[in-house]
Amino acid sequence: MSDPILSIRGLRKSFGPTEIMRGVDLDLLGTERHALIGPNGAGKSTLFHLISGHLAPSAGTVHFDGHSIGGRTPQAINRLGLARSFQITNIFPKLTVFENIRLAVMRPHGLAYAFWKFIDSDRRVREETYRLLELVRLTARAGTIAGEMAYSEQRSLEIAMTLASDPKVILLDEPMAGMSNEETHYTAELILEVTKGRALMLVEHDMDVVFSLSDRISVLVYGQVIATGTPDEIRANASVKEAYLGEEVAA
Amino acid sequence: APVKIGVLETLSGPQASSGQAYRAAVRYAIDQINAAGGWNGEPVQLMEYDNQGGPAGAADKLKAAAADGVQLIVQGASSAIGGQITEDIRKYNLRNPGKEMVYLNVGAEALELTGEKCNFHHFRFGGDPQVRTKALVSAMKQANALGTKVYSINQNYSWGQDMEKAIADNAAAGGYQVVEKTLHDVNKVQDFAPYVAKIAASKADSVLTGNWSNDLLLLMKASKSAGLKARFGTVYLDQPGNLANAGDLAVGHFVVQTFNPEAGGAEGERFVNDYKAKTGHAPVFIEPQTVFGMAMVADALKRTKPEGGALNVNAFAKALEATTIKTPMGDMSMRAADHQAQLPMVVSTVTKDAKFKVDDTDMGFKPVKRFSAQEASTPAQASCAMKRPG
Amino acid sequence: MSAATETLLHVEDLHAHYGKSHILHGVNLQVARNEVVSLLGRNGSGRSTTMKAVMGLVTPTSGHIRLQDRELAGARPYAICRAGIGYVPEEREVFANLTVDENLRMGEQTPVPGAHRWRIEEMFDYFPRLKERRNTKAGSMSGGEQQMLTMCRSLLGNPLVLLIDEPTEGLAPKIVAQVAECIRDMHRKGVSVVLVEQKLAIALKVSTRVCVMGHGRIVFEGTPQELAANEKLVAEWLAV
Amino acid sequence: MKTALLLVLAGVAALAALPFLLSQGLLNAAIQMLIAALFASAYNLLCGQAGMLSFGHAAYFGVGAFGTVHAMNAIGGAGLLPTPLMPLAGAACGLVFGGIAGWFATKRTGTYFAMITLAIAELVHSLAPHLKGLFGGEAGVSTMRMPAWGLDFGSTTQVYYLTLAWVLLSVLLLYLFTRTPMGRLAYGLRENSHRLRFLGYNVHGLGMLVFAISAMFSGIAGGLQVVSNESANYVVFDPALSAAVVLNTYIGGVKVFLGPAFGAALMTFFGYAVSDLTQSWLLYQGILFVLVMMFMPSGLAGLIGTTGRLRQSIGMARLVPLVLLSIAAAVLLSMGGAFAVEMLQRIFSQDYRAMAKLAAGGAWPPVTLLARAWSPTAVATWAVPVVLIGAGALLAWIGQRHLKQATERAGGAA
Amino acid sequence: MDQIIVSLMNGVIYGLLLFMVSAGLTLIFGMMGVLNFAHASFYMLGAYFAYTLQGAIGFWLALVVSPVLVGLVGVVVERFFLRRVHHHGHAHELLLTFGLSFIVAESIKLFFGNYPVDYRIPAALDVSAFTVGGSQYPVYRLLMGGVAIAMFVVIYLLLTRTRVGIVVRSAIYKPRMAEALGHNVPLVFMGVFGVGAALAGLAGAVAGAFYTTNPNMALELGVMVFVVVVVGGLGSLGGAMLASLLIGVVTSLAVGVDRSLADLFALFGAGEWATSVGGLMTLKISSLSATIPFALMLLILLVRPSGLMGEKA
Ligand SMILES: Nc1ncnc2c1ncn2[C@@H]1O[C@H](COP(=O)(O)OP(=O)(O)OP(=O)(O)O)[C@@H](O)[C@H]1O
Ligand SMILES: Nc1ncnc2c1ncn2[C@@H]1O[C@H](COP(=O)(O)OP(=O)(O)OP(=O)(O)O)[C@@H](O)[C@H]1O
Ligand SMILES: CC(C)C[C@H](N)C(=O)O
Ligand SMILES: [Mg+2]
Ligand SMILES: [Mg+2]
Repeated sequence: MSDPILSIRGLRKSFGPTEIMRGVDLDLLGTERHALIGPNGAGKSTLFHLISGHLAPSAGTVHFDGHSIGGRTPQAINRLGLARSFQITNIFPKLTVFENIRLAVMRPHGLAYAFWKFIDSDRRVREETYRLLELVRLTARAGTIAGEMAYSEQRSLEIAMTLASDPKVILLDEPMAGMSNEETHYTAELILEVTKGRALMLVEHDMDVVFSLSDRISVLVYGQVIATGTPDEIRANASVKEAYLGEEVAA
Repeated sequence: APVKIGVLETLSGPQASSGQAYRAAVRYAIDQINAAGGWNGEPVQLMEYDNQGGPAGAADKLKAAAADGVQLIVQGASSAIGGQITEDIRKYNLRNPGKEMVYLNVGAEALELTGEKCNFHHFRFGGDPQVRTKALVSAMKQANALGTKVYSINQNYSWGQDMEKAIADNAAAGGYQVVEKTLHDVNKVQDFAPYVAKIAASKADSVLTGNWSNDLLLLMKASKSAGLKARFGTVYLDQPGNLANAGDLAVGHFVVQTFNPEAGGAEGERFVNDYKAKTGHAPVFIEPQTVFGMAMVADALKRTKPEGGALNVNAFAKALEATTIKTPMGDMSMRAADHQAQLPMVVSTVTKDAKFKVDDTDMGFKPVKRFSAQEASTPAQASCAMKRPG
Repeated sequence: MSAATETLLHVEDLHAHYGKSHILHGVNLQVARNEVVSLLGRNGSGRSTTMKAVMGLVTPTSGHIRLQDRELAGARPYAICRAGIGYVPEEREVFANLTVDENLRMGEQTPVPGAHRWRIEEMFDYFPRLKERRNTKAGSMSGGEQQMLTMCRSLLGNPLVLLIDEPTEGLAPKIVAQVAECIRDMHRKGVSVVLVEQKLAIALKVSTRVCVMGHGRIVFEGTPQELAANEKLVAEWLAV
Repeated sequence: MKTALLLVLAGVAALAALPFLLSQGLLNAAIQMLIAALFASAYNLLCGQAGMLSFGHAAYFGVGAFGTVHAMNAIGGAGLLPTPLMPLAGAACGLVFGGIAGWFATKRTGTYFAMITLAIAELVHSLAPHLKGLFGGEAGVSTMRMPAWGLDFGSTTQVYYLTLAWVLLSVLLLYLFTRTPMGRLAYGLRENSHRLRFLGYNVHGLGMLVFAISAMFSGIAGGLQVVSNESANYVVFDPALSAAVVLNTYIGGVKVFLGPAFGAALMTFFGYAVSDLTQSWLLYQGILFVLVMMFMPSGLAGLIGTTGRLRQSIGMARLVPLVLLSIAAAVLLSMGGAFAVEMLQRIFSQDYRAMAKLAAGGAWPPVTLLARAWSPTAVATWAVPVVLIGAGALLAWIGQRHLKQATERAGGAA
Repeated sequence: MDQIIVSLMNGVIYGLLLFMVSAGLTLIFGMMGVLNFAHASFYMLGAYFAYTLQGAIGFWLALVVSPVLVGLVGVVVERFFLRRVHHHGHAHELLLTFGLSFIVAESIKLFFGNYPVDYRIPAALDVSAFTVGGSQYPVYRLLMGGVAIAMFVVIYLLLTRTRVGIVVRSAIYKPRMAEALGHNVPLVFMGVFGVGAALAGLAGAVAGAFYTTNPNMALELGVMVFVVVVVGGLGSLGGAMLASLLIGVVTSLAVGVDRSLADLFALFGAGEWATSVGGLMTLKISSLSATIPFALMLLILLVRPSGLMGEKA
């Protein structure tokens, strides 16, 4: 494996008096699939917010692909090649599925603020949009208003939008939440496929998914990483069992 | 073709009250013209346009009036709108020789309308700040009500600014010193208490103001409740509703008017009764000057011969320039130099023993001093360079 | 009927539509006092809709909903809640701009006769995490914390019957176990529970009875053991 | 698509033919309608498409107006540009001021955004009368159209064509804008600006640009008004104008591109035609707003859309009687309502009450309405509005029932 | 010095008046999020109702009855108008209330005419409380202040001692969920709207007698109350109070300041240059007192968007 593409050192974040992130150190390697697990409220989503520019760290550094990105704006970080999904579905609910993805595709094609050309006449954007639709099995839904789709379909859409910028690093926050077994299975496959050649950081509470999907796992408890290792190492780790897994799953 | 006269007033919205008063007066006057046979054997037609309270609406409606064949435009409720109309008519007349229009200004009293903006096709039948202030100051001085310290408070727009200047200009004649000058926003101030505190602090003997509508009423109410002793000299205290709303606190204050029934004698009383019979209320505020102005128009019309059955507006304007009529207040004439009517003035004070009560109260305006047109007159403004047609 | 088997909630031939699409095709469901009934089924089989219809959040097109012989079909949600039915929605509908405490206060109701009376302390015992975050805005809490909050909030309404839609979604495995324990505790305290749960293992463990839904109908009813034994049924309707 | 294009072309042709059909007065009203239509379209770019509800758009209209008036007065009255190009000055001023104001305003969203726009507009409005040099005090700044390109721009017809050309061009550009990537992004901004940020867009910059473009077209509208009126007055900054554009836009319907333009044209015409007919026209306007918001939430364009959908679902044959019925009901109701209001207005007017007091024996004199004298105490007088309204309500009820039956039948068949 | 004290007191009372009118708007706009442009119309209605009633039932009783009537009007407006457009969003509510404000203003003109009506404070109250620096201080101003403070206390209790506050705040975003928790949301909304309207009505009844009661009184105050609520922070009662006082005092004091920017520049020796620039430079603060609130609002929105005491947005 290669050098870390994302490296986090001593990251801290407080909201008022409460310190949520209490010095996180974490490395994400260039092409690994890295799961982040931990109890509810441990700070996993907050960590994603800090990396993706949604929140600014109180202290510590985040390096991404040679840039220090702590405190930069979300759009700047996205442009460097880091895309994320949200734990709570975050799409354009009243636009069509096609339009949703096209909005995501336009930017990497340099069409952000273009007002001198027609969008419909841009073949590359259209083709790329259809490719993504196909990838997440939403081609048939292209004309549907996104907000009217089933939850799992909306999650798929969210993943497609995250992929649109062809990012180097993808952060997915509980992509399988609310999905049935069948859908979870499909989505896991999907994630496996679309993250080939990229780095993935995944937050998920479904242990089957976590253990089958990830190369490495980090465990975040109370704003600190208490363990990092292969799935087997983590499964065997007593303090992880104590803090997160509980008896039943680990057994 | 019948002569069409268009009233282009603010007939709706927040400032509709004065516009509607002008309209009532014009309707009355036109009925009189028609009762006397109209013009060229045909009744004069009255058209009414709502300028919707602003210059832009006035510009639109003026074009509509022009398209309808209106030749005489009547307006008076605001100098802001008056400014727009006079400019528009000037331009219109430039572009449409032979189809000119005349602006009969019955109350937009800002000086510039007979100054920089003066124009052959504009005639003003109201007073102006200089005329009004001169009369007011002289009468109040004579009544020993002026004192030596005067506070000047006015609305911050052309009329108010002109009033402020006039109050300063008359200081020598009135033997007073303007202790402080204040301009405030028009119809926006809710609480005049801070202004009154300022007046109190200045120890002024009297307050001169061109304020009208709410700005006058609120100012006086605030003075009363602060126990301010200063005397008010005003221009528009006779606006309907003021006395009723102000109540006793109005007593003893002054107003400069273009008409006062008590001063008008028997003629005045006849006019009041006739007006009341036709419209339901006595002529107050700007109504008399509007009726008198329209009477001058009627007179000038009478002296203008039809040309091909129609009214030649330029001929009419020339006739109007040379009009003198008798009003209950005395002779009123038009000064050709700047088209400012020369009209008698009267300064009155609010008392309970006035002959004519107003607003259903026990108070009325008692004349203190009358001024004939010559006495009231102030010189034409030097800035008026009027271009006359050929 | 003995108190233990008295039927509290009667759902009879319930139909419901979203616009023109017919979602519930005659659901029949009985919940007795002190029962934990799981509604199982694939995504889109109509389980959430059933709950929403009972709660009055989706207006039933026809059918009956009775709580202790009181007809509730067509009633407004607040009346249904006051009658003694509580609802924990799937989508974590916390009031984001209120604090945790205020959210809990929103849930409080005077109990109907015969209902267990819950205290805030009990809630904090189940989920100590909530206590720590009492004065935080609910919207800024983590997904899992919000899930805990919604459940406690509805419990504080002291319902006779509590409808819980996918309570374990997004919870850490350890907390999942806690939720299961919490449901068992409700059971012990006499609250009847209708549970929609994706995780079959949990559902089987906490329920006294299971119903499987398919295409807007109940296609199977029985004990957890019966369901577990019926592999064909599980494969066909639950796709596990 | 084809039919839409044909409709638009027919509309343009009709607009071009207007000067041959209308009196000068109406033609002038048409100019105002065109300007209002452009202003509403420009506003809708911001409000309908990008979802930013601005309460202070009069500021950009006004800045455009003053920019134009100063451009026309520049160089000793010769003008900075030939007369037909003058609105460009308005566009430039609108763009620059809109860019600056937009930079501040788009820092916030929702209600806060609305309040910032309101504050900016109010600030300009309350400062303007004090800055006489720039805004000419309450008398405003006057100007005159200079001849250019062989035209003297003295007649209303010429001004009309000039306005029409500018409005058509601007509206076309605004339409084309919706088809550009940035136009699409405006929709994204409305739906979920938060998500856009994580797709790599600079949301603040985007919002500012959309704001500035909307302000630019508003500035053109302001400029056109100056070209037409030959003057600018600070009252263009009045909040009433800001409110009017919001109202017009929603009355027309924000969801359809030409909706706001139609709404604005219609309301302008309403104001033009009705304000001279009755003193209570603001009351009617208020009632109209309320009715539209209550019964046509997606505006006039929405009504057209609904009718179109009905035609598909229940067929032309059933639709026509329904439409006729509704129109008849509306006419009866409004006639009855207007009659009642006008009667009341006359009876309650200060003058009438004073006259009634003067009249002998306290008898109420008759009131003239529709060239007929009505006695306020006669039953017949009040029977008129009651019957009209009753009949209208009956028709409305029948129509409603028929509609229900028709849709149910159609629904059953489907 | 005396003048400053008087100005301060005037400003405080004027601020309290602003608070009286904005208190209801804080509930309606700040908490329910309904952009109610007709709020000032309720204020005007209060004044006219009280004016009409006082002849029949006396001043004091009119002060009690007219807010109740206005509250009923508010209830009707919420129940039959606003509720029907609520789900279409803010713009529709805004436009609807805008239309209503026209209807109210025009109806008042229809029945009461264009000029101010003679609604005055009873002679018994028309006395001065004390004298400062040669000018008297009217009792009625104190009464207005007292009413405003009483209003503050009542609303404060309503919001802290009952669940009304949190029900309203939660129901704006998730009305269905709030209902599913047993709250009769429509009723609460209707009640809050009615109370908000009644408060404005009370303000009108009280202030209409002191200032003037005319068909434009809504217009004059209309925008100002929004400024107050925004500056104070949406939904914050304390904020509305603070903002009202701030605006009242600042505008009142500004009247006494005959200084301009040029004077400021003169301190640095650039006075002549500034005077020659003219325009903004030579505008006296005193003539700008109507502008100040808007400048304040803009400033607040940019540096502290949630207002003086609002929750963080
Ligand atoms: N803006 C904020 N203000 C105050 N507290 C916050 C804020 N944002 C997050 N928190 C707190 O930080 C903690 C971590 O939240 P976070 O969402 O990162 O958890 P998580 O690990 O993603 O949990 P879950 O698995 O439940 O989603 C939570 O306790 C939450 O309440
Ligand atoms: N608001 C809605 N509008 C239209 N259709 C809807 C809506 N909500 C749900 N549906 C449809 O109703 C059907 C049943 O949905 P429901 O939510 O009851 O299913 P569920 O069994 O709870 O599944 P899930 O596991 O997705 O929660 C689905 O086909 C869904 O697409
Ligand atoms: C009607 C009057 C109050 C008008 C005022 N004199 C003006 O010139 O604006
Ligand atoms: Mg999380
Ligand atoms: Mg569900």
